Amino acid sequence: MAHPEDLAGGGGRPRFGLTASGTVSPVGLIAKILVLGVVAAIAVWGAFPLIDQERWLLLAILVAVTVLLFAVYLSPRHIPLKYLLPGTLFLIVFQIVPVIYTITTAFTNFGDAHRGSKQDAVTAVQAASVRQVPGSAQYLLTVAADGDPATGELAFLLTDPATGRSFLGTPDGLEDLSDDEVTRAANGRVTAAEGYTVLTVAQAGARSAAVSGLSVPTDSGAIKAQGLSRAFEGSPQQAYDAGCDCVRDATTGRTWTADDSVGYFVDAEGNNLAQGWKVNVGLRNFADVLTDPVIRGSFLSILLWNFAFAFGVVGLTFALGLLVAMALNSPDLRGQRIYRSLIILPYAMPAVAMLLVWRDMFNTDFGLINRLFGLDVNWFGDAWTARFAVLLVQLWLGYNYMFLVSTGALQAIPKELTEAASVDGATPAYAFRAITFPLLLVALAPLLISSFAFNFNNFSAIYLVSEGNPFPPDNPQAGATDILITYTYRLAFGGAGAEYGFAAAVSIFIFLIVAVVSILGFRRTHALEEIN
Amino acid sequence: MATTTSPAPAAAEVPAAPARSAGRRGGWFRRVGWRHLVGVLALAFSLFPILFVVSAALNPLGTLSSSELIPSGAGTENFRRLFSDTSFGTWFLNSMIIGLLAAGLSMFLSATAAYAFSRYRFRGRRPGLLGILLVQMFPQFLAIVALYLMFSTVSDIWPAIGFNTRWGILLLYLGGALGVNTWLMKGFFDTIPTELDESAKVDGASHTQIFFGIILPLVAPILAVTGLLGFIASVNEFLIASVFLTDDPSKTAAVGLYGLVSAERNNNFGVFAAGSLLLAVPTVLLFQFLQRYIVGGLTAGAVKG
Amino acid sequence: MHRQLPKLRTAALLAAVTLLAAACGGGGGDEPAQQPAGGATSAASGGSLTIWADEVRSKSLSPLAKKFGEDNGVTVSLQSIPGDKLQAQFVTASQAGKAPDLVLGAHDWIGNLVQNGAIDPVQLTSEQSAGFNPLAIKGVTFDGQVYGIPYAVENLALFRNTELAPEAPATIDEMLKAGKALVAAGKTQEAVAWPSGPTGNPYHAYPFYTAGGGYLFGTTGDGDYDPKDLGLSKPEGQAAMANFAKYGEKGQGLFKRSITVDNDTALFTGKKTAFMVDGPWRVADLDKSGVKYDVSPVPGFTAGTPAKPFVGVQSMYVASKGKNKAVAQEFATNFFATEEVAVALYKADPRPPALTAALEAVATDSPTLQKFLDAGKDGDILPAIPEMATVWDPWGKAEAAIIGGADPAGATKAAATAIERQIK
Amino acid sequence: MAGETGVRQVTVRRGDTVALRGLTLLAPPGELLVVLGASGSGKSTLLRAVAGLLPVESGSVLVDGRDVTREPPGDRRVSMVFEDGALVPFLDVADNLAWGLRARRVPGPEAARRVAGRAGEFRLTRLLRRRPGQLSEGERGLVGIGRALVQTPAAFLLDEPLAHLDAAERIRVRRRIVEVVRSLEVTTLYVTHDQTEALAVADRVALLHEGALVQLGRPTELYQRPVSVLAAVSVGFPTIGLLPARLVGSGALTGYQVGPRTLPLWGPGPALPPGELVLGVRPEDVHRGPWPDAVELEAVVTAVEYTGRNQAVTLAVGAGPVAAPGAALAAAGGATLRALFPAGDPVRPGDAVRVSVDARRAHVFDPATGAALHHPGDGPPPPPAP
Repeated sequence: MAHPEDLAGGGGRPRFGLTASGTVSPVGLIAKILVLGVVAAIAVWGAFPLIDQERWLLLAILVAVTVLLFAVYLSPRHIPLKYLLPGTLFLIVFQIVPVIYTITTAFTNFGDAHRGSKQDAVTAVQAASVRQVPGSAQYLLTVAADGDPATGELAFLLTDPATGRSFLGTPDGLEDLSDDEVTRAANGRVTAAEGYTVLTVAQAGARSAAVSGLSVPTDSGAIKAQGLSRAFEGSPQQAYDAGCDCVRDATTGRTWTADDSVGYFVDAEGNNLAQGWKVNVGLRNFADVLTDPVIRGSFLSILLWNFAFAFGVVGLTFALGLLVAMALNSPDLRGQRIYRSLIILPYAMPAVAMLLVWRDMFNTDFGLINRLFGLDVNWFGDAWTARFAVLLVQLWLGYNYMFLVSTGALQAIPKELTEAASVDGATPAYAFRAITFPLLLVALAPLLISSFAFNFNNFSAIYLVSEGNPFPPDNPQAGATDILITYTYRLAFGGAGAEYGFAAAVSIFIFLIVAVVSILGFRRTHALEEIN
Repeated sequence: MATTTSPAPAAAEVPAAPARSAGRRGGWFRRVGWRHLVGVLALAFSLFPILFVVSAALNPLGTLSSSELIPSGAGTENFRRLFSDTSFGTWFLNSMIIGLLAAGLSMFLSATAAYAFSRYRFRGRRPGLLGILLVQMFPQFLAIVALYLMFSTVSDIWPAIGFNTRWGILLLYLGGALGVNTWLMKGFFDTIPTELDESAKVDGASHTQIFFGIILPLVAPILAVTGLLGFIASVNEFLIASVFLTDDPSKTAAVGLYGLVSAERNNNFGVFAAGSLLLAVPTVLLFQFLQRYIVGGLTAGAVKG
Repeated sequence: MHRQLPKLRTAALLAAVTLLAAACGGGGGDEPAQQPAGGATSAASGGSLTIWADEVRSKSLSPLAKKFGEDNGVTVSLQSIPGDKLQAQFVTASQAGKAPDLVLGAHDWIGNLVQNGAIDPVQLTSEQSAGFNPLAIKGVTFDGQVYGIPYAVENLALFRNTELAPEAPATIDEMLKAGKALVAAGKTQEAVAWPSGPTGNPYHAYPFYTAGGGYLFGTTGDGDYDPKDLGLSKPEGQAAMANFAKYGEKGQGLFKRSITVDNDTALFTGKKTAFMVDGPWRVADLDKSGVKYDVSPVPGFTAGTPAKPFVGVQSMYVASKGKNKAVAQEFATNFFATEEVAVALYKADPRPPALTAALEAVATDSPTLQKFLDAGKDGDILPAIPEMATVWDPWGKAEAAIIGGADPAGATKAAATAIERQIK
Repeated sequence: MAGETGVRQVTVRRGDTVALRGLTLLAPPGELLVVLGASGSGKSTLLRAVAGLLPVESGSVLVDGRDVTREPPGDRRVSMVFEDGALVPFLDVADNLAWGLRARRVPGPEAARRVAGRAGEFRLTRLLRRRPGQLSEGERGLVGIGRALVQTPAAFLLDEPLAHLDAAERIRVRRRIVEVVRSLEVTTLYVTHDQTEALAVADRVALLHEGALVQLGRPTELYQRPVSVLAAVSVGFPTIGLLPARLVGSGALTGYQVGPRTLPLWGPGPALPPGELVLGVRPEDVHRGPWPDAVELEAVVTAVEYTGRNQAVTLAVGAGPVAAPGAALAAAGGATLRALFPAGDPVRPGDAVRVSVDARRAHVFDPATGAALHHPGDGPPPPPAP
């Protein structure tokens, strides 16, 4: 069955979304045509490079999205979709796709040393193992072309500085160049050669890939350019052998066999080459999270504090923000505009800098807080003072936001409700508790829940202020102010390179926790029921 | 409700205590005095860490020293360096363009979505609303990597919206348009009587006429709030921007300023502080401008009769 | 049927606008079509070269790069990336095929850059290698290959306010005694500014640790660091860590967690301390402040056996996946590695040049320069192996905990366990 | 061209409840049809279904003879007055009045002329530059009405247009409304819960209850010939009194037995089934003290309402409970009469009084169904067959 509102709002027959009885506003029509024209123009603009580069899948998506846009905006039906579609497209591309990417990553060992394909790793291994053939010459190089500088066959004009002899290097090999064929500079570098055009840096640069790719085979390796004015005879020490699926070192004979379960080339002793590749590891990252003794040992206390932190920040910022919003929400108050403008200043300042300023204010010996109040507290040395400190900092950073939205939301509460309460003899406190606050809560519950979720994962709030301090001396991994995300960060990025796969797995766990708590929160505040 | 002709925007204030004996000190305090007290305390709390930034901006040595509020010397050296040694002017302009466009467009996208969620009942409405919120809860560990890979493809195909372009970063910021602001707006939209829409509908107005002509002006306060929040967010955003905008002329002020202190904080902190202060000025001005919409707005005198 | 009319009209109008738009869009779309794919490298000029560096270095390198570009008909663009994100962003960009051609960074990135296949080895001639400070070449050598072109060498040294402390202390105790005397006399507030911070600072602590007999990683046969031999878990390491307790907050008070790299310079320039352990990157600030200072090696426990600071090498890397590798290599090996460039870089950002000739050329201007090099000549190259990343955090926390009074043996053991777990 | 306006076989569901069930209600061209009903009777739903603001599940909606069931509200050529005016807060009165005209693309001068005209009729001229927030509730109501009446639609839909006006205004404005819609000869559906209003303005009244039509007829018909107890109690003030009764006797000696008394009919009674009945007695047929041809009943005063000219008195009569559908609306519990006593009569709640009831003036209802069996003035039944 069609949706009731569709029928009520849109009528049944397609009429290009326009009402038929002559009530169509020409402005609206022109706007619609213009917007769709722009959409079409953008689509066409976007399509040409896609066709050029033969990216058919993306082209299909582009066409599909364009058709969808036209269908939705030309049809008189699906009115809600007309309003939701643009934002939703952006949401999908820039929020949901990264989330999906993260989720897929959780099943791989993606991270430093495991970013690319096995082919990439082989290329990197071989490139890194190219060494100058012992005793070989470092040639002075001139890049030249056979004929036209832009299209002619490339060749290296080489001079061995030790002997002063010059050679022509091509993919076919090295040939001697007799002295009368070439002109040389004082240092011996060839500046001109018969039949060849010497390339300038710019000309060579324009064919950079070809220059880098040219290798002149020799008996013991190949001569490759090192830049545009030198060349050396080198050979890769390590080469991939598809037969054994391993990398073999030409001089030592050591072999490293590919191990596709870890994405490394591993030798007999279990040592691996530095360059690895990305492999699917199934549920291993999840299993690691669940079975890691360190994680298991400190998870619960971190989770508890994580909740306390997120709830604490939301509760404190909301309470203070609301208090200030109500205090300043009076027509009798002079200077309220000034108050308001200055109170939101902390929100306008770069948070990173301000977090660092606060961190320094808590410094035991030099911090303003200890000095101002004559204290000698090592704020980040004790679990509870550290927790207090990070909460205070977040209160400072966040209450302005709550102040702002509360100020806005207070405007939406009908005045007569509180007036009625005061006529009924209610004290202001009661009127607030019974009327204003519940109404505000209904309006702001989604915000509070989202603020909870944000603070649950508020990495910089902890990382830049307390860094998780204090840490128990016997466990440098889990600090008293660590929340899951800072803790995960330390675990995933504190090793020999970032482990994105592992971080992604933890992200999924964290997400599940926050999502469940948030949905329960919705149930409790009935915010979801309100949306009916 | 006794409708007065005064458009005083005092909705939902806590009714002042009945003791209206004007002139008595206690009365004054209970009426406005406590408000000033709260305001002044809040101001003090808000501003004193910022004083350090001011102090560092004026301190020619430009070190971040939280132990002293009063710099040993004061001068405009840091401001001068900000403009002579860096491209702050360009950065600032970029920030304003991106900030205003991102704030305006995402406010608009958010408002359209909120309108649909508030006024229409359709399949997927509840999951949609919940989904919008849940997406924001996913830890953003890998978002930058994912976005980077995505935009590297985009840059190859459409350099005009790729890395180092305002359009690219703007599009990216619009990805956050449907978020908590949609909820905030939806709540506000819900308070507007549906009779207004219905009456217009019966009169033959199209849904767009209703949305633009009636609903949007009525939600001006929340548009102003979300617009301001969006502006602040995109002006101060640097995590993603610093990855996307690497070309000096394309940088936003947040990225440029962050670059000044990321390598060696002390060397440039004064310049950084000066830049941060300048960057906060438009926000405060914008807020000044928007206040009249936020408080009272066009609904002065109440919507409901 | 009168209602059909507007419908048709609308459809026709839309079609027209769409075609018009398509036509306009088509015009725009033709532009990239005329260029072969990968237009950047085949531009009319000699292509472009992109260099990534942090804010400070991109500024100092910029005029030189511009000169290279003008001389050779190449567009060289320097992009400054926030220093703390540069390495990670470079790796990500490499992965995405968006890497710059060259990147400036510290030598301890090499391990990670290599394991990600992000940089290529560079082949220096023997004359070129010989021109560099041997420590610098050692720093950029990884797995037997040279991966970067060094341009500056930096290490910690002891700054001292020559008005307050005219003589360079020969030992830690001497320095502490002098510092305390100044505090007692009311001339300063802190005996020494030796940063540790609330989470410790192994980079700054390393000289103290080595002075106490500790080592970080053992070395393999070919002189590389061996991640399997962790000094912290050995008795020497534990003994060295115990010194932090002795000189910590509950002991001699040499180390305080409240002194950090963010406030030590302010303490020193504010004449609140006479001694500061820090690196050459502070010189610019100190010169600006007008404080009279001198530089000497970080002292050890006994005279003549100095503490060994980490030696770091700033260098330039050629990206494996750069678009214009030939010119990039040309830039790195044959332009960047010249005395002229090194001197110019020094002038923009005074750090001891890695090129011996350049150092000699500028040494006359700056007497402290040689002192920094002397302070670092016995130092240890900061390990470039990827496993080094596992060390900083646990080790620093152990240091901070011990300074704060925790049991040295327990904290050290916990740190060693954590590091070994991560290395696996 | 002109045709009926209303609904045919329309069912509307709101949430889980059926708000209108198969309702047919059509007003011929130019008629002012008042839809009367208590809150929840579905009268607003009906109006909104006609306007297109609510979707109908089945059946069809007609406006001026045109089937508009599938048309969007704007295409139905109706104009509607909402209960609270539905004024756009940020537009002044003049703009609010002109809003609908603009939406329908009425040319500017023409719109201005009409706005000025209606503003004058509804005494809004001096308010034209004010905003809704600066108006009294009554003024807002007037603007809301004016806003609908400036248009010339195929049908007017008025949803409790007078709800927010004070008593005096109400009478004045309702006259204006009637004049306007009559002069425009536009079919009007007028929803109200106020029977006085309904009877005063209506050409015909449709009485709705729980989404179904109870009775449709001219006001006099509704008053004089209610089809059921429900219809009887819904129209008339004070409300009709209800007594339980049974028809006793035969021939000329028939009467209604109410409690211990029998109210004689002075002749052959109507043809009624044997057994329990419900008598409905309008207040004007209840008199204090003796009355010609009437029998006196003992009653106790339970409530007195002073109306100025007289007193509306509620009386409990010592008889069993009344159990017809809809009776609960009139009588709480037992048998109840209502009467109008002269304003000077001393009467207080609790007083025992004697009232005379002329049984021939009584309406008779079936207690099981509530349906009317007999109205006063119906001819006497044909004489029984010998």
